[in-house]
Amino acid sequence: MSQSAAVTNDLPEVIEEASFLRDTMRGFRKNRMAMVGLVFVCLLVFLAIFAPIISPHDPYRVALDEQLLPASTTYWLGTDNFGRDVLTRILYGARISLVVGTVPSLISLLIGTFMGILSGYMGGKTDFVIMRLADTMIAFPSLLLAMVVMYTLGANLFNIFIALALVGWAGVARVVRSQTLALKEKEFIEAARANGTSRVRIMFSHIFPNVTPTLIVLFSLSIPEAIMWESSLSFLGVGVQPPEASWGLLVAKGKEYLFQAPLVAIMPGVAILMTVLAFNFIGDGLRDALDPSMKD
Amino acid sequence: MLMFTVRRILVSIPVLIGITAILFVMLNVVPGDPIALLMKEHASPDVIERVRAQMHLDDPLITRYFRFLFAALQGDLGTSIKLNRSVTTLIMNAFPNTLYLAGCAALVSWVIGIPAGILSAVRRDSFVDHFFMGFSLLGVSMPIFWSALLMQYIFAVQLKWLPVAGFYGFEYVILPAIVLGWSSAGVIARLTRSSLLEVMRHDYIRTARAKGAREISVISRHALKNALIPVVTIMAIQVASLLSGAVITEAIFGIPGVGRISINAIQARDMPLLQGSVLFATVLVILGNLVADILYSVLDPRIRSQMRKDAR
Amino acid sequence: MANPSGNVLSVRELRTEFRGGRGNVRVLDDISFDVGRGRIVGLVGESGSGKSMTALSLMGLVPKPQGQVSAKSINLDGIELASISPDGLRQIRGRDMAMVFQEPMTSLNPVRKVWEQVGEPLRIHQGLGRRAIRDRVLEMFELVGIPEPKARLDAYPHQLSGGLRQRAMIAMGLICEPKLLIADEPTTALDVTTQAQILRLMQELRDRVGTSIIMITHDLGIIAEMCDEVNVMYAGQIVEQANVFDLFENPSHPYTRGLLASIPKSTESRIARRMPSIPGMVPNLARLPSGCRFRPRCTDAMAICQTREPAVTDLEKDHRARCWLHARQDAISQGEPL
Amino acid sequence: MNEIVISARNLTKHYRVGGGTLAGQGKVVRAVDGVTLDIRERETFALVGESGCGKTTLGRIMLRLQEPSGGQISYRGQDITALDDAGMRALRKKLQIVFQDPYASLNPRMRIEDILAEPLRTHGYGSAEVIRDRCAELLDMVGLRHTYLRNYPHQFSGGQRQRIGIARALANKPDFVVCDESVSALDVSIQAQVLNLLSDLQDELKLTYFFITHDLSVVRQFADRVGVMFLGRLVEVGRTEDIFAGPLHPYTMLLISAVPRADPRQRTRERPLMTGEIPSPMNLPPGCRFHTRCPFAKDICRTHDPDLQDMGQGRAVACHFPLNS
Amino acid sequence: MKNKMKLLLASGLASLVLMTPALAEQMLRISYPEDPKTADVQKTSDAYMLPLNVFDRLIEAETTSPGQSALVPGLAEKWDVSADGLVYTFHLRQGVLFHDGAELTADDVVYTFDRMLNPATKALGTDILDFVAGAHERLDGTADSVAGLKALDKYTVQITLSQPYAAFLALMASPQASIFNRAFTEAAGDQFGLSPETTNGTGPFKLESYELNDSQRLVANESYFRGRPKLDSILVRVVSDSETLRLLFETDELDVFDLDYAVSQTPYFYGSDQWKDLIRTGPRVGMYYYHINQANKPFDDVRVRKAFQMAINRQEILDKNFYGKGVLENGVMPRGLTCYEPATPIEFNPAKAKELLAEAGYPDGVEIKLAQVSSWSSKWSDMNQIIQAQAAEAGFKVSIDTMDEAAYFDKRKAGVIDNYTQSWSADFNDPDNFFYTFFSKSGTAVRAFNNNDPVVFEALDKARGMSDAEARCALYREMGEKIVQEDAAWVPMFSLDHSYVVQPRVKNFVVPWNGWSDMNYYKMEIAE
Repeated sequence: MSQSAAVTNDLPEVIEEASFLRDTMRGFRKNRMAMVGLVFVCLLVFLAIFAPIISPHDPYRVALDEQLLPASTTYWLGTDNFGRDVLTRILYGARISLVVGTVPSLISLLIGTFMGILSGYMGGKTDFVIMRLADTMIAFPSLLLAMVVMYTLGANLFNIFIALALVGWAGVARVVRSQTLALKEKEFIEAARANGTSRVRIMFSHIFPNVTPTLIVLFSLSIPEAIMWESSLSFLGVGVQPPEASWGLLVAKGKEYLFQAPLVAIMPGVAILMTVLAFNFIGDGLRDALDPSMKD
Repeated sequence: MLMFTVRRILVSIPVLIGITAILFVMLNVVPGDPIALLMKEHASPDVIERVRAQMHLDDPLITRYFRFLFAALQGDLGTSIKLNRSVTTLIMNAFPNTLYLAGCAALVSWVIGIPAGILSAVRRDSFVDHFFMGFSLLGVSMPIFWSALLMQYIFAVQLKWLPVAGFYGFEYVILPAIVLGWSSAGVIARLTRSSLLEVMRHDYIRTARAKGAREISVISRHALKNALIPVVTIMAIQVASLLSGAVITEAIFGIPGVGRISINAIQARDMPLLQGSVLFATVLVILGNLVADILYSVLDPRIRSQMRKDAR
Repeated sequence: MANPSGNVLSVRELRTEFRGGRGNVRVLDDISFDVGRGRIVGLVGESGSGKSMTALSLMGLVPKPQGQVSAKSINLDGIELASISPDGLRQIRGRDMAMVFQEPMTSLNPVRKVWEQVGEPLRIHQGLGRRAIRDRVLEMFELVGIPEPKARLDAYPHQLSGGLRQRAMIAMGLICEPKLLIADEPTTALDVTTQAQILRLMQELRDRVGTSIIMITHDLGIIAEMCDEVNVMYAGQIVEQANVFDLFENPSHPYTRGLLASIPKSTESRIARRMPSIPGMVPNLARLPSGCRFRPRCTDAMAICQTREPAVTDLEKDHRARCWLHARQDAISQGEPL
Repeated sequence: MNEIVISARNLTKHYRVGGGTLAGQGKVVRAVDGVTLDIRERETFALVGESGCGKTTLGRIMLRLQEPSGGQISYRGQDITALDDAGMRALRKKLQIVFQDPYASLNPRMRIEDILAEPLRTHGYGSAEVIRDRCAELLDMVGLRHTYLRNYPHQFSGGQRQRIGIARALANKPDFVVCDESVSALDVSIQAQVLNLLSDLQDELKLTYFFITHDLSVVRQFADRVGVMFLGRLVEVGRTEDIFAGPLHPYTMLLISAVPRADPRQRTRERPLMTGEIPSPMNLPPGCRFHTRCPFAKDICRTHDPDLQDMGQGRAVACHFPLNS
Repeated sequence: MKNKMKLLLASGLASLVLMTPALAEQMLRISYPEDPKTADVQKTSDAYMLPLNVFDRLIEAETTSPGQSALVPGLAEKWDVSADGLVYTFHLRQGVLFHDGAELTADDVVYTFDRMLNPATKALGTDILDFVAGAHERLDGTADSVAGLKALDKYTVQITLSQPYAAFLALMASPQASIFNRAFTEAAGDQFGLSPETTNGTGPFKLESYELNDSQRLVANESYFRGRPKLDSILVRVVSDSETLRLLFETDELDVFDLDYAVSQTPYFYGSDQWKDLIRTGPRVGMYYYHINQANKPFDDVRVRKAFQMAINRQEILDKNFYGKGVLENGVMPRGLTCYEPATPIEFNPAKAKELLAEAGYPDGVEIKLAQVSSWSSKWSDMNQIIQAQAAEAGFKVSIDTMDEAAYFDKRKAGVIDNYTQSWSADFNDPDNFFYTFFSKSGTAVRAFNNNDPVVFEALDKARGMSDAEARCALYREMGEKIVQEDAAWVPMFSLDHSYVVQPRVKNFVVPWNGWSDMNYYKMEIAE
């Protein structure tokens, strides 16, 4: 005992408490584009939340005297065909986009993670059934599936959540399952089994924490995707309905006036582009920092 | 190989059955009567009842499902309520247009995506890399309906180089193919780049260098084939998704393809047509995955011989 | 033009640094050694000691731009590699100086046939046609003892066993009849029985072809079996350099001694289960201790070891150690590094 | 003689690879093929063999981390192959394992204290306080500072991680510990440290070790008894000194002679070398599974598979023509 | 499929040549907002372009001047009506040939109307034959033929009505009354009208090609009984998108730009020096309106309905959203319809509306729902959004209830929709087309007005059979006032002008009397 314990002597008293989170943040902060994205998204979230305070205009007010005004100091991006301030509409649209970006992603992440871990860890019939279900969902062309769901349930925001979650969970489940399969072979899982740890506990406290980095990356990358889906659905008229201000809808509506007031159609598109870019930057940055193995 | 393909197809069967079932249930529990829609203002209740009975819409769901499944197996996807034509015929007539568009778009995405990805990986962190990756990310991040609008505005309205919309010849397909191809070029370029970078980290690349191979030969002879295996498989899947997913592009550019049919079907609530077109698109995706799997195994000798062993 | 000393390779003051986020890390420091014609020279050390990095530095395969190699002189049979152009070095690689890696599975390209890969140096350096290359590869396969060599030409790497793959790698290394073969842990991934076969093969080839070999390993057993001269590495430096017999009989550096002591002795009957061991662990190269790098783990450490890096001391002919224990008294007092 | 802790009777583990539901049944791998073995209290039994011989699978089966396809395992006379899940979980306190890979065997997302506390909590060791104290005690026991409890595994070196792995295995004061290549991944100097630790702990805690390794030098130093495994079979069992002094099975002999000796003076010795490759466990040859590579193979070896025969003095060998006899 | 691919590539090259606007032949290029789906008018209720050009009717409604029409002989040279108004005898023109060369006979006419009433046909516009004796029995399947349809000889058809119906001749001029060929149509079965091969009429143009969702091509009928049309061909492109439409028109890929499909382009064309003189405009005999469902709260109270009428600034919507191109309407009949006379104006008075609401028990305002169909043109949602804003002043808290078309028709039929907007254009020039559709006993239920006013019901039934035109018109005007002012059952909004912009080479473009986009192109010309 004495000699082995002697090893202690040349060990430092305390090892710097470097946490996983701090390492990640360090890696992330070094990525310039990711930081730009983060700043943009924070700004957007702020603007979206405080839109009513920030904007002097009412997004739903109809002032037919002020139709399609060009950009001015009062209306920075001009007005639409109802005389509504385009910038204000875009800010309110950000609310929808941000909610649509996060809520369905969270739902599909939740379902997908649960299914993926269950499928990967339990194996056998459970795995077979879950994976065939996932295969089925994945084989549906996403936009069409979303459209079919909207067709079935009707076009509104809540149903977009359902449609996007339905489209999204299977992909998550697949990734989580393959990670679970890899983790399952890891010795620390076997160690837990050797200790008599129950299956449920292994899934929750051993596998789940190890898939979280992947989940964070998946989440960050599914946000821009969901925003795109929503805007596409709304553009096609099967998504958010007027007078709500969704960016896709604003483009669809604005393009009727493309010649008279191009900003009305172009600016919401720019908003989508910038937001999606920002989230993609963040997602790429997170992936590089958290889980380089997940590259595409 | 044959065994593998056959087995792979057999595995798709439960998926297909699942798909038809989900689709059928989703589309058939919808509130709102397709007949009422068909007849609009002119609908009187007794006429509706008559037509419903004629179309067997008052049978139980399960009966209708099996009738649909059985007919679908024989290539009969039913009759469009709104267009009064065979759904199969409608889809098969529209498909070549979609195929043409998707083929051109895929070509665009490969011609741009693969070289851009290779150059970016080789000149990692250089200006070229940043440029191409920015370009790719832009392609991935731009909503198609918006970039299509922009392209139409710039190239058709302002510059008058290309026609705005329609489908009467090659020049009509250029803009939609670019719009559609750009977004998938982004995916291809990013994948090519990361795959090549990943391969370049492998030991056998070091081996090739240790043999004294020139860098260009290291990339072309040793890295590229390995790096393109995942790219090629993604390409196969992407063609399938282009075929099934050109909905928005077809709508904006007025291309009478399968995507357009789905949109019309949704707007018109033409249930058999929607059912048929979605099923068709789904089969395309499954086929795409199948082709991807087969390509993968053809390209990778490790899997190839594994399959040969399994088949024996 | 032969090196007058009769050495195929002569390395002087090789240094390799890695640029990283937190400053530069010198992974190799003051590496100097010679490889005699037809000799097998061992580089031995634990993981992280820099033995593989030495090989990569010689081959010019240190990943750029993070890795920077500099040397006073690297003389490969009359060619000065320290100042050669990257393309010049490329032409040397595979022709005059070849390398065999640790993992024969990952070191071969999975999607190309074995003969193409083994014969590639011929295409690169001698511009041979496919037919000629194939014939030559077949000869090499016979030489390295691959059974049914003809049938194996068109195999893919995954169709060969680990031992055969490593034989193919050796064939690839020797196909241009290089002056020097660097074998980086060539048997670590193999089972003992296969290892014994490969080691014997390498000895035979040295005897028959006359290639000089640098043998990199962490296994002192392999050193004892194979090498003529040994360089013991620790934390990026060579700490002891000797003829293999001298080293095992008369290890001078405390690290070498500790290493030898901690090998389980399979030849002697078991006396006690407790084994002598070196306490502590290998230092992080980014945070080296002051003075001697081995000092925190050294049982013989002195005051000077804390403050000054030890100089290399010649103990006898061809036996040197980097340790204050053996330094001349005046060198210690003057504090002059050698 | 000490009491038998673990007794294995005719253990087998067969599994199928390749082949789905459609293209035939695939191939059967006979990873473990009829192993019978007794391990006694406080001894170190080393199981040696080359990669793919089934030694790791055997270790896992003995703890029922994998289910055997056939045979029986008893722990102190109790048949554990018959236990249900709950019964087995309770017994896991007593049967433990230390893994090979110090990097894969600790959950990277858990702090050291959670890693050590988990087995304690699972088996209701005591209050949170008691468990915390025990964790600190365990770290002390394996020679690490208990101030490290709040750290994560990646902050430790391979040797330190292996100590943590040992501490985890010992948390519930087990009886029988499988060490699966527990020092193979470590550098020589660290390897010695860990072996010493294991040795000290064995004395102190009266442990029985089932020591799986491919490294004969370690076996010689560390084990009381040795079992040599070849393609799913035990081919020779005996006391360490006896086996090294005079191997009875040709495979054992070849194995021992293949190990390079850290003594340059011995390099000129005559060494028989095994030729060719080991057959795949999917495609076992008929007769003795070693005959294709055996320098002494005779006709009977090609047709009849030899059983493990007791040679007396705790020695057993599975060979028609044992050496030295 | 392979052949089609080749064709496509070939046409790609060909069109490079074709693209140049130097058109040797007289081709009219027009657009259609969605695929017409069929030329069989018995199967469609909204796409009349093909029927109007490929087929003829016994009688045609010809535009005489903007908004004015006259019934002129079509396939029937002349007709007699019995004194009791029950028996109509049509004398067919002789020697009229179908596109396949068959001659038109009385049997074809009988067949055409019988086919419509045959339940197997699943025809839509059967209401034009509602008053034909035996029509209902045939529809119900209780009879194998229609008692009131008879071919007296090869060129004479006799139609007997079950009760006098003043608008019957006008109905016979509606597109639904297009005449088919028996042999051909029976052979085509349910494929009739779906492709050139299965389409056969007597009209001035033949259907030459039909690419679903893409285009139809019509060519001149050389042997048209009125003489060959001036146009050689008509290319109809399916263009759903209003901006694309304008782009196509401005890049000279279309000859006619129908502003109805792109209202938002109105100011541009009216303001453009290039185009303003090329605008052809005419009144639309049709109107926009809001339905009010009296079955549901709060609209069960006439004061709330009245308040809603007063809360809407119709002039502002007309001016701003439709660029003032139209007139406000206050009755049930739009301008241009027979019997039309200006009705009592509805006042815009939010203050008064608020008072009325308070009287009705809603002093703090009231919540109402406007139904809206998601797939419809955005002009509807625009109107709803404007009204949402306008009516707020009077205390209406408007929410817009978006639904898809099927749900909409379903709910409307079930009477659970409170309020919705639509427009109605005259199918035939008679007040019955408006009054009976909306306010008869069945109409008011189906369309979810639930204006169960027995006085109105009785009057509308009576008017159908009245032969005294003057008295009939007076009765309709009286009912109009009652419905709008007294019952406040609907909110008439406005009738719009229908404007087209045409390329300079388009000659003889006449805006149809009723303001439809669908018209007959027989008389049109293309001249450089």
